[in-house]
Amino acid sequence: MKIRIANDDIQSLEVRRLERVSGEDVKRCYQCGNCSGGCPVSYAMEIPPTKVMRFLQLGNIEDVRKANTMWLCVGCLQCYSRCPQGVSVAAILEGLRQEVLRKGASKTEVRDVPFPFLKKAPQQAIVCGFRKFVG
Amino acid sequence: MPRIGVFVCQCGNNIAATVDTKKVAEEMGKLPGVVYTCDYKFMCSSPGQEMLRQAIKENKLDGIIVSACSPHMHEKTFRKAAEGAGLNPYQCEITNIREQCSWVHHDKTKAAGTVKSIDLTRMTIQRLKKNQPLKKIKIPVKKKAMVIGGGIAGIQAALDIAEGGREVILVEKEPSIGGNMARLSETFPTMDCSQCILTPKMVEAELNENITLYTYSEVEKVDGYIGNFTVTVRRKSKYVDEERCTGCGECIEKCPFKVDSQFELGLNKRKVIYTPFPQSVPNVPVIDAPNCTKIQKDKCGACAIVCGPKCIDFKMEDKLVTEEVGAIVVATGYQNMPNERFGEYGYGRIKDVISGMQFERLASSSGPTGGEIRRPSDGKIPQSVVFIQCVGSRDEKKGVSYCSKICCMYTAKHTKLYSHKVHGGQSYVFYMDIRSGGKRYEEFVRGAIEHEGAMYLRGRVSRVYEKNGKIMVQGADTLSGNQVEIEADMVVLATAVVSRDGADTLAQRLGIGYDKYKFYNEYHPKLKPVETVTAGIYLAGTCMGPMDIPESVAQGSAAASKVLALFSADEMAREPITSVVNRTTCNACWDCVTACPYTAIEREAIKDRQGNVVRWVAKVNDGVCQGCGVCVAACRSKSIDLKGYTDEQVFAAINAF
Amino acid sequence: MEHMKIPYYPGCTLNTVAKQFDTSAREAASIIGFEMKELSQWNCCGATFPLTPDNVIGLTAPAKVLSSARKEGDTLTTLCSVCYNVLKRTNKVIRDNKEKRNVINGFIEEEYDGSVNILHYLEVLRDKVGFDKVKGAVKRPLKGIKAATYYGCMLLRPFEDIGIDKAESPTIFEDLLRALGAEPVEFANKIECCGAHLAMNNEEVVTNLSGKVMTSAVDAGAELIVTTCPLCQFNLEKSQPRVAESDTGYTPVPVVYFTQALGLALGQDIETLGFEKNSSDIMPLLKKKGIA
Amino acid sequence: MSGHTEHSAPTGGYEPKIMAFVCNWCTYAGADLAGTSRMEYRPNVRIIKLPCTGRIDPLFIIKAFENGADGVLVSGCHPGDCHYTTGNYHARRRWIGFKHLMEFAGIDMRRLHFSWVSASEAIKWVDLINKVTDEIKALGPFMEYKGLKATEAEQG
Ligand SMILES: Cc1cc2nc3c(=O)[nH]c(=O)nc-3n(C[C@H](O)[C@H](O)[C@H](O)COP(=O)(O)OP(=O)(O)OC[C@H]3O[C@@H](n4cnc5c(N)ncnc54)[C@H](O)[C@@H]3O)c2cc1C
Ligand SMILES: Cc1cc2nc3c(=O)[nH]c(=O)nc-3n(C[C@H](O)[C@H](O)[C@H](O)COP(=O)(O)OP(=O)(O)OC[C@H]3O[C@@H](n4cnc5c(N)ncnc54)[C@H](O)[C@@H]3O)c2cc1C
Ligand code: SF4
Ligand code: SF4
Ligand code: SF4
Ligand code: SF4
Ligand code: SF4
Ligand code: SF4
Ligand code: SF4
Ligand code: SF4
Repeated sequence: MKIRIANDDIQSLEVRRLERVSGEDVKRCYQCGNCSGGCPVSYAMEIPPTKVMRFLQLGNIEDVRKANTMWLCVGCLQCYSRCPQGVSVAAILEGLRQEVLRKGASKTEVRDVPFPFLKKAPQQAIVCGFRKFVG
Repeated sequence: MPRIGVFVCQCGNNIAATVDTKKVAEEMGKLPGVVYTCDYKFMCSSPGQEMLRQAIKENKLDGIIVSACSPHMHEKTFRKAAEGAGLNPYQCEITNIREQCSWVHHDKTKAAGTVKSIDLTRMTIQRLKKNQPLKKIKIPVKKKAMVIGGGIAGIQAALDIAEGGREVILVEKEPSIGGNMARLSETFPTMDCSQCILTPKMVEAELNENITLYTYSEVEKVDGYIGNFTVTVRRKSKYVDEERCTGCGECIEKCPFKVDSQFELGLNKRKVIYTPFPQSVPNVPVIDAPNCTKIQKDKCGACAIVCGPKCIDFKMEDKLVTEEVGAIVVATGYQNMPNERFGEYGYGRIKDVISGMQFERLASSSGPTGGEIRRPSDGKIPQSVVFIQCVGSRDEKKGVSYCSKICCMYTAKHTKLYSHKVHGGQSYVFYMDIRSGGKRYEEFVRGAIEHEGAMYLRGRVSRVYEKNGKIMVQGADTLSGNQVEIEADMVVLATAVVSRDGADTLAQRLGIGYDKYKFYNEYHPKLKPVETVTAGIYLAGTCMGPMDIPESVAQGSAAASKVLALFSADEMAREPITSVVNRTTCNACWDCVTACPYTAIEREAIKDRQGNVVRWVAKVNDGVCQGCGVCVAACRSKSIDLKGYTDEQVFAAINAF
Repeated sequence: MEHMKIPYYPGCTLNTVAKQFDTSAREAASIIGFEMKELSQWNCCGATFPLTPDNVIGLTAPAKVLSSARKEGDTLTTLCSVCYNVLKRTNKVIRDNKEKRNVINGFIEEEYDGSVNILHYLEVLRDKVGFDKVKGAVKRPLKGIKAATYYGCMLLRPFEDIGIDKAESPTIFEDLLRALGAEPVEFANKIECCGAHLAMNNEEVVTNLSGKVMTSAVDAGAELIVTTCPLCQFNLEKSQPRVAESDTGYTPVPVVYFTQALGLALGQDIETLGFEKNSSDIMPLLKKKGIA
Repeated sequence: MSGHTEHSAPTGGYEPKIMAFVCNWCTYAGADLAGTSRMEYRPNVRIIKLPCTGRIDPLFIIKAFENGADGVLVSGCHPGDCHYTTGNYHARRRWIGFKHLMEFAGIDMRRLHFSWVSASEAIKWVDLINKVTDEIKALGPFMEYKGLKATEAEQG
């Protein structure tokens, strides 16, 4: 893959907006890899956390949006907890999810959730799941 | 009425081209108190200076103004000339009509330049009228130095000062000098054995007649100023008479109790009466009192029984000694950040997670394993070792934000030592960047990778845990973009270099500055790298920040050369620009004391005949005061003033505006 | 210690599918000598602390809980780690961020200032009661049981906001189990995630993460896993059969709430501990250890 | 005794009088460098050299205005570069309380300028003087204190 980089990308307004929503500064990330190293779901992510940060630094928010990463993040905060720079990739990913959900789109429709699950699962899982996946 | 002379310089055409010097002189002649004026082509030339001296004598001038170039250029010249004619040099003032007038106002009609020159000269004249004769401050210098800290930096400083023919007291808080370097195995970039190059220096320090070693000692109090420090040193009780001890080691042999060796970082035990390591200097054991059953419970006493010269004294007490020295070199070094702070790496929980310094001990031929790399848990030779760099360094959140500078290099060194000692073993290094600036340093690291087969992985480790008897290291390799996991037999943490516990206390005793990490501040990071803001106190080595041995040694030598330069004259002359307190009006608010950046102001008790304190006043220590004037502006009762820049002088200049 | 009444927030899950967590805790409290006084008025806390700071609306639900707690005392205890996390973090925002406090108070039409002290039940036991006292009250020591104390995420992170114990090497949970007579085991994934809300749409990830928690516990010798959160409890129990299926070397172990273990040790009637509501069975283990 | 030589620019018109208090180590040396580099700037400023900006007493400034200054400039080393390590911090800390005093004394704060000029910043010095001169010029003469000196002289 080749990424073309232009001034407009580096100064991307969309990334700035994401920074505002998430309260994070993507420049703070110095690409140490700790978040990818510690993220329990990293193995299943199309773009692991460290790379998410790099893509955003390069202004390549499009590829990050297309990846499954944000929907796999469990919000465990291991990334934030161990990031030497105090960056919360979790907040960035939440910001990306919010972008989608606030527009009313959903990752998972309520009707897709199996009924036995709804019946047996703890309320908190359902409430939280709705917050994370349903617009 | 004062008798003032004004000399206006033309500087060839440099001034005269845009300033009417004649007019300036004429105008000044009209001012009260001005009895002589002239303008001349080159005031600083020999005839110019001679003319000035003549005029002073002939006209009995008691003050002169030279309106010429910047005082930074010729103030000294003219003050010296004035002194030659019997005038107090501080009765000579310079008006800068070249850099401030002729050279910056190019108006050929000479209007602007002349007007400004007249104004400036008039202001200087009015100021001069308030001048007081001043005398250079002469400070006698005691030509004996103290070096605090006996690591390689301190040893080097002491040796160089001694070599220069001056006496030195080397104060070391541990039972032996040597510092951290004594722990190292082989040293980058040349891989010479640390002990082999350090021991001769330690012995030299012990044998040099000019050096007095105070080991097991700490600085308790520092008074005085450059050339004249009085230092109180606590010589902790060793319970062994240093003078008589032959260093035979019988006592150590016979002591029945063992505790963890601090020197070996817990990898080994030592006796309760001990020397930290075999090559200790001085080779005199000390008793670790809290662990000695004789001292604590009056049982045992085995060491005293076997000691031939009978030098063990369980009743020995600490001694306070006072030393008068002219200069102090601080070389108290560094320590490593406690690894326990990083719970994710399991240090302290997982036995085979060790620190870089512990690895040095494993690799050292005089270490607990005799130089074989064996892991602490079961003594097995590890077949794969993971090295984690930047532990605590470059970590604003849980550690320190700076780079420790040496760990990239020593980690590369560790991989080399490992590959030499364990054939077939594989080392892995997690790094963020490789920092190997320095002569032959990059080649050294490349060598570890290309010739010794160390596998470098760019990324940080997130956690270390145990699984089926293996140590699992989970991290990222950011170059491939993936999470990675390695099964290791041993993990080595390259922990951050930090300042010593208690570094701040010592700094406060010395009156030197330190940064937020408690590393000591140099006067200027580039141009005065071994000086401190406190004149007469110098720095060397890692007490200032992370550095390696070559740098520490260079700084030791640099500090020594500063000390020797200071000691090259019997007294120091200082500009008399210092503050004075008006003792009658000072109301002891101590605002000046807090404001002074040099802690030059002391509290002085005024006593009556019976010796009762009736009042307190501020007192400026001329030896310490640098003449910044901050105190003057801080004093609300106008009780302190700066010689050479008194309120009167400044107001006179303003009023003449 | 005189009779203590601590305002208590059960949260929605403990009122329903995790009822045994709630009842065992209340019962244990009364044996030890304090009372968990359920808030007279409460609502769901939202079960997620919004990670984006611009989402102030997400804080209103927990803020409402906090402001009703304020009316009933100056501390509030919870059992579920998620509730604890959400309430404690929200409380901190309200306490430290004046701007957000005003917005939130505007929404909930209350004047709450963040002055309630949020304590997890574990903290009550450690700091208010004391593990020594708990130990003294033990009637049926969990002797010989190797227990894995599973913290999960929400009880510990983020450390700056929660601070119940050291983020990477906590001991509060082990200390409790030790007081109860059990032998806590050190296992790799005790502070790693179980998969959390992915339960809703990603069984694969949940099985993987919960599986790692359980296999690392069992590998370390655990015979029992103890939890502090209904979602952890659910994910672990639900994944266990699949983990056992894919990993033939794996022996399933019972998973219980820590309050159930507590009640057991305090000598509570086994019937009342609600073990039947758990989907794993603790009875064989208790029989084997001669505890029941 | 004051005897400011009234002067006007070759072009005629009002020329403000500006007093500058500068530190010896940075700004004074910076101004010297402007000289050795033969840069040109407006001739309205009269410098008083002090060891450090930390030496400056608020009264110096008030006195300068009393003596006919239309503007006052204070300049020293950059923060962190002070020759006396922290003297300029003291100065800066003092300005805060001191601003109120100035305002109370009826001085338009636009007439008081603070700046940092290092020994190498000749260009900055030149630009600063030109800028300050133009700004003060635009404000016109400082009339509030005019005559104060005279009255004082009569009385005392
Ligand atoms: C793992 C590791 C490997 C390294 N390998 C290398 C290498 O291969 N090559 C290399 O060039 N560098 C290496 N270094 C760096 C090297 O250790 C330092 O550069 C060097 O030791 C610094 O010497 P120093 O004298 O400044 O400080 P120190 O060695 O720390 O000496 C300071 C001395 O002062 C004493 N002291 C402290 N406080 C007081 C007090 N208040 N009063 C009296 N005495 C006091 C201490 O006891 C100590 O003896 C390594 C460092 C580490 C951590
Ligand atoms: C682009 C660049 C930017 C830099 N920026 C910084 C920075 O921001 N901060 C920093 O700390 N460092 C910086 N440096 C590094 C800095 O320039 C050097 O560290 C420093 O100038 C070295 O000084 P020196 O006296 O050793 O050598 P030099 O400056 O090279 O001086 C050597 C002198 O010896 C003379 N000489 C040579 N041979 C003979 C001879 N045979 N006989 C007589 N005289 C001789 C030369 O003419 C010269 O005057 C920078 C370097 C570069 C290239
Ligand atoms: S841990 Fe932090 S600094 Fe490191 S890669 Fe992740 S976000 Fe960047
Ligand atoms: S919060 Fe999300 S991105 Fe961060 S470690 Fe957990 S799962 Fe990974
Ligand atoms: S004294 Fe200064 S101005 Fe005069 S000739 Fe010498 S250099 Fe030039
Ligand atoms: S008296 Fe103390 S030091 Fe001596 S042998 Fe006994 S325990 Fe060791
Ligand atoms: S036995 Fe005596 S002489 Fe020998 S080392 Fe011990 S104290 Fe010194
Ligand atoms: S020297 Fe290397 S290992 Fe040490 S802190 Fe700097 S970059 Fe990290
Ligand atoms: S002039 Fe400066 S150094 Fe001297 S006493 Fe005053 S504040 Fe301290
Ligand atoms: S500030 Fe002035 S009055 Fe106060 S102690 Fe210092 S000299 Fe005395």
